[in-house]
Amino acid sequence: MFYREAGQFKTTYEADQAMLPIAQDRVGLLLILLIAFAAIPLLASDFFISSIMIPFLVFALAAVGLNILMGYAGQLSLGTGAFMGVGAYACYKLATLFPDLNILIVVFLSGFFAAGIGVIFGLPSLRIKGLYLAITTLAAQFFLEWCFIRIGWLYNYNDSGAIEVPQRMLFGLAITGPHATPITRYLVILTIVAIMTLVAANVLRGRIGRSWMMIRDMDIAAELMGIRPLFSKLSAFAFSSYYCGVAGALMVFFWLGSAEVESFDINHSFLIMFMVIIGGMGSLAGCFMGAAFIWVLPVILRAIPSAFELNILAATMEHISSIIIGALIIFFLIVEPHGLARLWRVGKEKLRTWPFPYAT
Amino acid sequence: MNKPVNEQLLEIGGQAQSLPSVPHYLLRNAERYRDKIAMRHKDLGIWREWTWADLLVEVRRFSLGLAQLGLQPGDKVAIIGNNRPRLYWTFAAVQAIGGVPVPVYADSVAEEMGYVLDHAGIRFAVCQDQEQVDKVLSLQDKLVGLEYLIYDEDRGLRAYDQNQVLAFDYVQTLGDQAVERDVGAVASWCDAIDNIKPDELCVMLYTSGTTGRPKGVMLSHRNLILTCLNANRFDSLSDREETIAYLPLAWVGDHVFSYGQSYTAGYCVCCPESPDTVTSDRREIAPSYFFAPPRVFENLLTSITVNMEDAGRVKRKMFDYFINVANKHGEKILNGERVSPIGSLMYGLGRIFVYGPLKNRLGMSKVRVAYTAGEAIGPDIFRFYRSLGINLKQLYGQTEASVYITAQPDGQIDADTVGTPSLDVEIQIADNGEVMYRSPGVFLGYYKNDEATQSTKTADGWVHTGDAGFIDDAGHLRIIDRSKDVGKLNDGGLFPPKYIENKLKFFSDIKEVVAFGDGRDYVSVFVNIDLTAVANWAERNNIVYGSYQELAAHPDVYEMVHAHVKKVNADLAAEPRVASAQIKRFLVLHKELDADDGELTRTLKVRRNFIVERYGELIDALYSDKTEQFVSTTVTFEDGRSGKIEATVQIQDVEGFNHHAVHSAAEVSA
Amino acid sequence: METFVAGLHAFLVAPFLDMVSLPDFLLQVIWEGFVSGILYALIALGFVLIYKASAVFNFAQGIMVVFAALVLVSLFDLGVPAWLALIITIAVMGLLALSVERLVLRKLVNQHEAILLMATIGLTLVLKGAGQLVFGGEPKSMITEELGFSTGSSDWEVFDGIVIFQHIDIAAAVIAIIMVAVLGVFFSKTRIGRALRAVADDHQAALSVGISLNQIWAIVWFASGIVALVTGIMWGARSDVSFALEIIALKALAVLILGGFTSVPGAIVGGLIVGIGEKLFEVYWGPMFGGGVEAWFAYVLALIFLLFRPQGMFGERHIERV
Amino acid sequence: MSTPANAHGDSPATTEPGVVAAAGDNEAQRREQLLSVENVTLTFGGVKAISDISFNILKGEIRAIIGPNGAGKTSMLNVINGFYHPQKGRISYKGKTRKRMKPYQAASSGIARTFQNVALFSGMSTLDNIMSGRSLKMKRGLIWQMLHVGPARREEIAHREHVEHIIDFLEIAHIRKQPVGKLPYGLQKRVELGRAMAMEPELLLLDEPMAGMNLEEKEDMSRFILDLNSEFGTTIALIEHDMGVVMDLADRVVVLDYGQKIADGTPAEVQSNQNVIDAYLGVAH
Repeated sequence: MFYREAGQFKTTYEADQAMLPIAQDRVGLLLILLIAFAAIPLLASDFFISSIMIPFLVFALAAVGLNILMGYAGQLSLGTGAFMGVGAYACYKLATLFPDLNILIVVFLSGFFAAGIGVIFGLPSLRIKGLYLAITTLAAQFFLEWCFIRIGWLYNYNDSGAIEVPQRMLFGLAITGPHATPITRYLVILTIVAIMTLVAANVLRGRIGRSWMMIRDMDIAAELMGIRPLFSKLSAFAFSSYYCGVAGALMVFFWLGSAEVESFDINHSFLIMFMVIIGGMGSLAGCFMGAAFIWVLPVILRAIPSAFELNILAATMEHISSIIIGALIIFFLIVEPHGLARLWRVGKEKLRTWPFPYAT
Repeated sequence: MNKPVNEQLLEIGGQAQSLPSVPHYLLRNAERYRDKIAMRHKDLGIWREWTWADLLVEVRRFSLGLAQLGLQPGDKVAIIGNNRPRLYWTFAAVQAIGGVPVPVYADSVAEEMGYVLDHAGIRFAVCQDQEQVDKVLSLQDKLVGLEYLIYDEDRGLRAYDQNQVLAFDYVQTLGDQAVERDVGAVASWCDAIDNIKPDELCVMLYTSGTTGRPKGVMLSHRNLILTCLNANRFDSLSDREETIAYLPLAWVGDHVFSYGQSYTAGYCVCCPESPDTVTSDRREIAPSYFFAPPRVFENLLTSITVNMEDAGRVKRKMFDYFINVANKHGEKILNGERVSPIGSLMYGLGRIFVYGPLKNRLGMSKVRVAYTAGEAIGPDIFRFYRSLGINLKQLYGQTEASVYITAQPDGQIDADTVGTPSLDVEIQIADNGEVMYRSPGVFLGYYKNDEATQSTKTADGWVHTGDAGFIDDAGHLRIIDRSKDVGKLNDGGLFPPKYIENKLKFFSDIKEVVAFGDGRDYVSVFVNIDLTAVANWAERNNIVYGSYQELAAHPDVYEMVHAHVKKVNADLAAEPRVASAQIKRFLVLHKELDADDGELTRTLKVRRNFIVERYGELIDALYSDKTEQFVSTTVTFEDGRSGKIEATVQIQDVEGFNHHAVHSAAEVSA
Repeated sequence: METFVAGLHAFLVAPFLDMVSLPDFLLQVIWEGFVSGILYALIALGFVLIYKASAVFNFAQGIMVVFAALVLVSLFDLGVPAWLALIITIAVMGLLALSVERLVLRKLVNQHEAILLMATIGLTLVLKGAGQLVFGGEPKSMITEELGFSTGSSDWEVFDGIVIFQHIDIAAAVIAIIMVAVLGVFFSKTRIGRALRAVADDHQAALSVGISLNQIWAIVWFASGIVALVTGIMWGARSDVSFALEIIALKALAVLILGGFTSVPGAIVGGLIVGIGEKLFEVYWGPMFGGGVEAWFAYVLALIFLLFRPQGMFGERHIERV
Repeated sequence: MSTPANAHGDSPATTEPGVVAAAGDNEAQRREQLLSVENVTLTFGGVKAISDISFNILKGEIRAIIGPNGAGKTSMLNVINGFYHPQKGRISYKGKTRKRMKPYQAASSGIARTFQNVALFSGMSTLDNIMSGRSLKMKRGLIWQMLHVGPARREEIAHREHVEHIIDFLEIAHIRKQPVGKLPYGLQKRVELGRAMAMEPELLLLDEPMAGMNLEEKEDMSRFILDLNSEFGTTIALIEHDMGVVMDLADRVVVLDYGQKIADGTPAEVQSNQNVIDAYLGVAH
């Protein structure tokens, strides 16, 4: 209905292949970016920024990572939490070993460690598919969790066993550590997430992204078209784990401030997976929708009792939100297995073909 | 190449000034609209664009190449294919060296095409693809003058005889070589254009008359240019228009809309990717100037209806509601009349929820002027598009007139008229009711057919249209029928069968109508119901029936048809010249008229004489006072067997209106 | 070089020397492993039952164990007699099976197995939330004695030492064996059991014999609900009834890798391998890694196993057609 | 079941391994041999899918492989493009003999194929599916892909253009942006052919390209196959059930039955071969 595309035509392949070929979509994205970069820092409260926006962005990035693996390359993984952990611990080690290195460089470097570990645990994917593979990623999850506890070197033998984020500056501004303001941290994360999402979108629409989807949709055909499964699957693992690793580093350095192994446990793996499922497998926009949904819904649920001045324990609301999210996952799988992103796409398609029910 | 155009002006009616030939306009546009887009073509997935400057280069290269191949002034060049830029360039390229382009219907079978190519005496044929090349080659024995075939798409053609079948590109490189050899070639090419005289033959368009062989209508540069300039002025068309070329090249309408008017106004013509993708290509381009024959609008409306049937209940309700709003107020708003505040509010909402999106889907969001012509358009269909806010208008034209005879000016729209005489066109109605016109667009004559020329065009330049019509009080022309088909009732009143039949056929329940009345006391009709539409209606109204025959004879169906006939009578009564042709008696035929039984032609037109013979007893009954008649008909079934259908067909009387009664009836129905 | 040899020695030789030097301790370790292996096997059995009949990989099996145990214990805490609590719990599991079939499975027929898996993950969240909401998050102790199990232990003197057998462990082993036997009989002798096997082989064929797929699903879910209850009782008797069990239950996944998704004997053998293996590894090799290796041993074992035999112990090699 | 020796003896058009000519086909004799299959035997767990089959494919020809269901036709294609590894026998392609070859190696050496049951990438559009056929031709690395500027973008555009020619060739412009999953079967087959074409193969293996099509679709597909063969000189080996189609398209036909070769020659020769007639009429073996 509001997508009136008549008169939008493409005179070059560049324009036709553009990420957002429809003018209305470009305007929409621009608006979202404006809100994210200008309106929120100017208007939102510290609580909103540090308890909602920052975690949302961190999880969205992790979901992008998992979605690359699960949604685009078709490889199930239950080890996301651990891969995030690898990124976080690597970032911590690098930051403490090389205190003078720019923290952003450290963050981006730490992703490579996660990518490396991802490739190692992705090796079985060459012989194993589907659920079997999912179980082997559990091995990664539990083995890495164990490492985070047992290898004291990883947390510099702290008594607490936790990693504490040191303060780091950028352009004379504290961007990590206790003195970094929420807005600074938010803007750093937002920029990183925006850039990395763009990069992911670029990769996904190019040769490499296509090779992942080929393997996902019909691996035999893909192989007969010259795709080498080894390279394709491992590159998906590497790429995905890189994103998860950076997300993990961001989580600790720009959100939590300190972290223990619990921040990277299997429940976080599941959390990210729910985001991907609810958001929509095979959709980058879905990662953001899923992350918003899964992260924000419980926050809202927790806020309900106080809003109505009901005397309900926080734990109780936690359980209720667990039930609701579980039920929603089932509901989504029944109604729209491809998640919010598909709902959005279907809705958009409806708007585009409005008043007709479908395109003719 | 930048030789200034010789501003040799033509004076017509003391106001319009023009250049002497169409190629002159190409030169002018390449200067005046240098970097403006002249043409677009969706090819290999994207829209390729040519500015007027590009266009000049492409045309000149091809033109020089043709000259290299020996094309002489006066030579005829056939153009065969779909709407593709290179075929349009061929027009100008051929005209530039004084040749005559002859576009040919691409879908005509080899034999038909052979007649035209032979009759025109073509030397070159420019074909779209292998299919057309093969067709022409198969006729080669008969076409003595044919020298070269030039093709646009090279698929499958590489292995053909390179001495005779040439690629378009190749001919263009011949042109380039000519320039390389002689730098002056470009200048002399421009000089040659300057030598074209306005009254020289510009293009030859073959009309496929309903009877006999096609005739080659010769149009001069003056014909085309003045008509186009007038048309541009009439609708204030400028170089900002965009239009989509999708109708046959050989049809005068396309030649004028997509070539003549584009060159004279400097607007952009877009060629679709393939005939299959016209709808989506139109949506992408969103033309501002659009032409389509009624059948296109009919099909579009049908597809809208069909699509909406699949929509959810709420959406359908909303759609119907707003379409009703549009019906009530849309046309008034479009015509700039006053509407109640509630009405304009609802129409505004409708614009957001229905009309705008609908126009967007149809690719008509930006339409400023849309025309339909060729045959009568159903008034409901016509009003539907207008009520959405699309400035759809009717025009009346002919190949012999370079299209424009009359057109509806903005704001003076009536579904039943075809508008006022176009600029510089004079109209008179002959004693037998035939419409005649005289205009700068009047053709030179039929090629190699003086006899036909003389019988069509009078010595002082009036042309017989062959259509009967009259000019109403508002000065608008109304066409009622082919003049040779218009009969007389015994009381002397006109009997225009097509006019009556079409009025009834515009009801979706009615598929076919045969009207009788010539030499009789009153008009009566056979009605054929539309099975799909009526079955649908029957289902909704819980009417049970076992067969077509049973449904056709159902009292409720009769009642419905009766109401339709009555409405037509009211319409007829409103027009004094045809008021006496009101339908007095009708019957609903017990079987569908069928081409297999010889009742229709293969193109599904009624074979009147055959029907008169076959159903003589029914006709007799219509002109007696019987209320029913038994009839037995031999029919051919789908599997080829034949059998008999027997039925007793009811005949009903319908009340007529006098002129005064009509006005009150019209008010009631409004 | 020397450190390498020493390391090799420590890894490949020393643990075995330790085993031989204290055989009674070895036996004790094996027994402990055996018992937890049985519990893994029981959870895996629940998976297998459902997977065989409906190709659903029931991730919620672990939480079903917790849930069943919690219902039982909480009912007793409310004053319901143990036997009645047991019956009510069975009824609750039946109800659960029915609602899962009605509300989830029926609507996801013919969906991809990954989607079914995720649905059961959703189910896990629902059960977990509901369990915590209704019964609270604190660990509870199992009503072992009330259900007629002995909590005592017996000693067995052997190799100059003693091996201790908890009676509840023996009961667990016996019950597990009985249950496997009952299931075996059920599958091969009863009409429903045979129908189940037919379903596992070919849904279409099963339908043509006139078996309702929906009924079968409800039955297998009920059956694995019972298995979950039994598992819950046994496990609860050994430790507490708590949600921590859910994570441990994930080890059954590794068991399935070893035993195959559709094989009952595979589940048993796989369970025992994992149970005994991880205990031995923890006790004899664990110290080298700083302990806690139980957490990942099962998965790494499964992973290594998969690399060499992707089709599982009892699976057949599958030929891909194009 | 007839023995291989018997089959060889009975069929007049049988060629010895390595010998290029098909009887009576002088033009074929002059042509270069592109692929030869020599004494290939393939078994699955003791069951012979193909036993001791030899035949060759000449450069630029259309070679049909026909036979009743279960004759081993698809297995033969699978052997040729490296998806199955025969227990015995040799395959030489472009003069090189190879024993084991991975499917992706076959692809990069210029062998493309389509599948009996359409194996499109269901989550992608027509355009992306055909683009996927260009995978091997694309070279730009990850960094360029990530930035999607400069060379990577130019490469993508260049390949898009190539793909557009294929879309034009196959007349599927109207479904360019549609997801393939919802297309009618006939069009899916066409897209699959397009995807294989995009690989610019030297040898194109078509596994029942016309299965499940109506007459009109079959005619279109035949036209595409013939044009593809004549315009681009692509060598084609196809499996087909419709004898009429095979007779129209193929230069030479090899007939398999129960994993054995029972005839080999021009369509006319094969059609009059008694073994073939028996096999098709279902004479008991």
